[in-house]
Amino acid sequence: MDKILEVKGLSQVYGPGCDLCFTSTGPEFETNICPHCGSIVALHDLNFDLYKGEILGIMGESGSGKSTAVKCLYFDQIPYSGSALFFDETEQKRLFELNPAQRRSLRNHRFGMVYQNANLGLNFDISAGGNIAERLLMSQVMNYREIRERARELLARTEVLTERMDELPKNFSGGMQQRVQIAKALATRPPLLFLDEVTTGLDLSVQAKILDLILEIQSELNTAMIVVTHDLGVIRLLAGRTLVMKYGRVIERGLTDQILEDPQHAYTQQLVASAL
Amino acid sequence: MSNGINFAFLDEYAKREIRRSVIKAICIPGYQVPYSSREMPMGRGFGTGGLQLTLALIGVTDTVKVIDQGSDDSVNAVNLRKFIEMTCPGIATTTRLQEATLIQSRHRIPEQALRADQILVLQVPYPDALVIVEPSEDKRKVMHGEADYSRLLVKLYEDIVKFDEITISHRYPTRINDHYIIDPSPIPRYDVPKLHNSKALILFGAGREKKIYAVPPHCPAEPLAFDDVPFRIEDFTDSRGERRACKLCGSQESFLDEFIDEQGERVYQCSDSDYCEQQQELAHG
Amino acid sequence: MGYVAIKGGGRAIDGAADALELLRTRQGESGQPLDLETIEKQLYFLHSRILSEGGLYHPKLAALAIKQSLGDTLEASFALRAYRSTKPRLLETPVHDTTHMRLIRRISASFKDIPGGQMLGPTTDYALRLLRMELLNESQEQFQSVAKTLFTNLPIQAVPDSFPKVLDSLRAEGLLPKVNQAAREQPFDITREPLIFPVPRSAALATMARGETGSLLAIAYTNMRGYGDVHPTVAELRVGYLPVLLPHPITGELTEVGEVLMTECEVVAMYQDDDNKGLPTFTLGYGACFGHNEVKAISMAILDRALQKGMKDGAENPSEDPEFVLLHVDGIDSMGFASHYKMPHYVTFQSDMDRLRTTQQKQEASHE
Amino acid sequence: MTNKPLLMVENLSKTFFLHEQNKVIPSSSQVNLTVYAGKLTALIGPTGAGKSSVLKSIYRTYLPSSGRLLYESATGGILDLALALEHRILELRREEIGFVTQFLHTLPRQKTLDVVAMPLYRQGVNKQEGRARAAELLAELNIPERLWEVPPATFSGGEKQRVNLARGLIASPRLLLLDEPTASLDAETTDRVVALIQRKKEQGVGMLAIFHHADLVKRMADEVVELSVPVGS
Repeated sequence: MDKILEVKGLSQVYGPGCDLCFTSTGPEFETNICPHCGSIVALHDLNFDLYKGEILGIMGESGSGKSTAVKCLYFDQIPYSGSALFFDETEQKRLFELNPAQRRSLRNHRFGMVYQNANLGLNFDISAGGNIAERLLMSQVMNYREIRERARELLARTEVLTERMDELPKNFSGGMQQRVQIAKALATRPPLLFLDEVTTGLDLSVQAKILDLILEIQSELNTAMIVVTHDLGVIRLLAGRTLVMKYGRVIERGLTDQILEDPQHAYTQQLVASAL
Repeated sequence: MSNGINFAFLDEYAKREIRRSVIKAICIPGYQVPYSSREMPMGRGFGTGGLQLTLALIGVTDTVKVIDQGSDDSVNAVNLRKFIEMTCPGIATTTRLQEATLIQSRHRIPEQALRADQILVLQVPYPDALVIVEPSEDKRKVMHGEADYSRLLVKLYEDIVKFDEITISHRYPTRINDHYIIDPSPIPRYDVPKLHNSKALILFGAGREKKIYAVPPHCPAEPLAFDDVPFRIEDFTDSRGERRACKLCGSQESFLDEFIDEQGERVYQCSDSDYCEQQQELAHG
Repeated sequence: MGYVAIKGGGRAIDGAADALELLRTRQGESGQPLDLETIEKQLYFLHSRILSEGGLYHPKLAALAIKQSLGDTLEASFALRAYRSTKPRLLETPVHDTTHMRLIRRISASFKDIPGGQMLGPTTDYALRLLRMELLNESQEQFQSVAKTLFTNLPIQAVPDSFPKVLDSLRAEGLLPKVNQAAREQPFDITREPLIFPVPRSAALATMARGETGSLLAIAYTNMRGYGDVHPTVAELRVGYLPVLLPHPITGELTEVGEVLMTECEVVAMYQDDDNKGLPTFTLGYGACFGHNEVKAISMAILDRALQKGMKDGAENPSEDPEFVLLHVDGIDSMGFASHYKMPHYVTFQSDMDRLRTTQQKQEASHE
Repeated sequence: MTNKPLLMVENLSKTFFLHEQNKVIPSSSQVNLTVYAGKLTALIGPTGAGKSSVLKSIYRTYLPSSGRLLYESATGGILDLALALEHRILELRREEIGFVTQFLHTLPRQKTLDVVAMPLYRQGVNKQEGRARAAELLAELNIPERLWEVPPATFSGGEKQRVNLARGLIASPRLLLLDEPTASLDAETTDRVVALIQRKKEQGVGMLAIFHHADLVKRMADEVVELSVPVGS
């Protein structure tokens, strides 16, 4: 199996930061706020490898640092420290050493992101088709008919009625917005997809369909994914391996079924016990 | 002028700064160079950007032509020309394109081809083609730097979806030297192809927005379009499919102004008055 | 008087200039031209406004600008500004300390008593806004006798040369952030450098100092009313004459060359955490401009505080957005652009018609 | 048929520590067993002896507390399943080790054919072939054809179990872990399953199984390992 991403020592601090930040926060202190400088240690020393076609789950409550991790990797935020190596087709790229144009190019061509809040991933003022067109246009596809055709195919694949492709996504239901986001994320067939709480807030039946869709896409395109969620059900269905996070730290990691059936950490045991 | 106003109005420090900006603009075709635009004694929006360029570049051997809407005799053109004459003693002015070394224009590029020894200065109200998709200048700067124009292209895509046609009528976004996209000032689409590989230096000055940019000679300029939905200039064919002609000179090759005459008839007339007069002179020998 | 904007422009412009001049002199042969000193002294606040928005401290030319523009504040400031463009910059003053202002008025809303005392001075704040009918037919004699009485009865108090600043005592108590020395040394010159965002605070202050009063007030008002979070207290508002110091051309020693009338306002707003582990402090907003323009100085101070917040944490509303505020408060820019829409736009309109007709034809064709 | 050991479990113990109650719960203790290629080893013992824990520890659904789980992989070389890297375990699950449990977890709208063929898809088999092979297996297990195109969510317990079994068997793993694979089946279907398992043995699959009925142990097992309830539980 081939590695696609290698993350080492990834940390994120909001605030000035001080020498004591990392040694005074975390699960054992039950806080991620540094008592010395008031900074928030959103993430500390995250390490993991991701392989091609693999789905990795990152589970935790809000404030655990799980979303911060993907936001750093997708360049929505600049991390405090750490490294991430992306194994692209022919070359390896150190994500946090790239210049803004290189970062944008990776975001547009090689990564996809689906946010919990669709208006972060979609431009609500342009049509569903236009949203997909935007990503294709970034990839220098300059033929109008071809763009229309590919947008239509992608929306059909993600089960959005293609008659609605020229409508504004702000008029769509939540589930439909997520489908458009997924279609947009997939437009350039990226080998790596980030999913941040994608089903949170949707009806159960809609959730199940979205999760199904994600798995189908993963098996069709062999897309590697990082799935961030607080929902054990999502983790169970999607992820092969899971990291459990609390106060910015990974407190437990393992195969997803092991995490769910034989959790080691007190916090994970509590999570699993309260959910099952 | 009596009360101690400098040649070409601006003080020499200001001129030097503008010239430096012009050189930078030529070196980076299509890049909007910020400069500290001075207040001119006419309103922002009346061509103060173009005027500052003209005044910074002008010398006593220059012959200046000022056009507004294609005409040398429109109010604003006259106003600017008078100001230039007043503040630049010794220079010559003309309405003949061929005689001019420095041409300042608003909304038109002359019909006849410019020469390598001429400079065209265009007045610009909105220098940034991205403003329709991004209000923040800070963000637009990054987008230009990375040649990130997908949102502008999406605007074109949405236009075709809605109207089956790109609806941008003037200020047509144009890519210069394969990187920066400029707002070519409110010239009609008809004039945009004249930017491409022009022999003359074309400078753009935005006074209120404080930007200078350039299309240097022999520089590629491509209006944005899709491979299968080409850029199109204004259509002057009538219902019988014939190209309309100028009422005065009979030219079927010029950009036409359309208006209703005293009798209530719709008539067409060359927008470029100098060109029109030259055509008439040719016809009458 | 009809005109076709594309032809005969020269004659039309000359005619328009005449018409305007006729308007100025239409009192006819019995009329008296406005005397510049009268404008400066009796239209004091109008004159102050032109000094500040024109961005040039030249009381005589400011009065001239008012006279020739028939009292249009935008046009008058504009003329002053355009005049300024023709002048090279020869010298720079050092940063001035306004403690040494010769005050005609200073108040503080935050303390009942302040070192040096409150000094109400000339203000309309507590005046009843009743029309003073006795001025309807004020005679020259009446005017002069009022002035004479006031001058004669003026108690000559030992008014100190300068007053300590209210903020100094707050700062001494540690309630205010420390002065950023670096920012004091390199003020941004908006007349020589374009604003490229993000801009330093000094650029924002300079832009607002010559901003249009109404524009500043309107945006500041949005912030006060709820599109923002500044709940300011006026720590000190002072109006007075600031001695201007320039280096002596030979000795290099700072020498007083004159004084400028100016208004300065410092507001104190809700406290915030210190970024550098210090104690939380109040936040400050600063406003200052030429002339006696209190509303402008207060508006500017509120916007300064809002912009500092926006620059630090990101703008949450328009008044905290530096681009939004600074690119829209300049009266010369905004009035020019509003006016330019009166110019001919035939060519662009021709292009607009072309697009609309093509689109209409296409849609008609598709409906058939 | 060789008698080559495929899996050797040495002194496997599994205990759970419940943080909430601050309590250690022993599950399996000092288990030793061997699974041979082409043979079935049956685990017997009373309820509470930790039979399922042994299977789950081998599959790494549980983390073994002590002991070694030495597995001879297809690519050669012996590895300890208790220590192998997660990615290696996932690879083994995909290529070599199957697990049939009593419960079926599926996606709500996945067709039964695709549920069964999933292990093949993961190995890169295309949809058409995967579904053909799944259909074959479902027919053999007596699942009516009308059910093949619908998701198994609404199936009866017995039907679900057979779907689960089909999924476990389809990719012909080298090692198959069976946890009461026939618990809710009638006699006739049980016979079909027994025949199927027998055939897998003949193909060389090594199996470790828990049966709910002693009779099945007698019919199927080549080796029998008896577990007792650990002390302290």
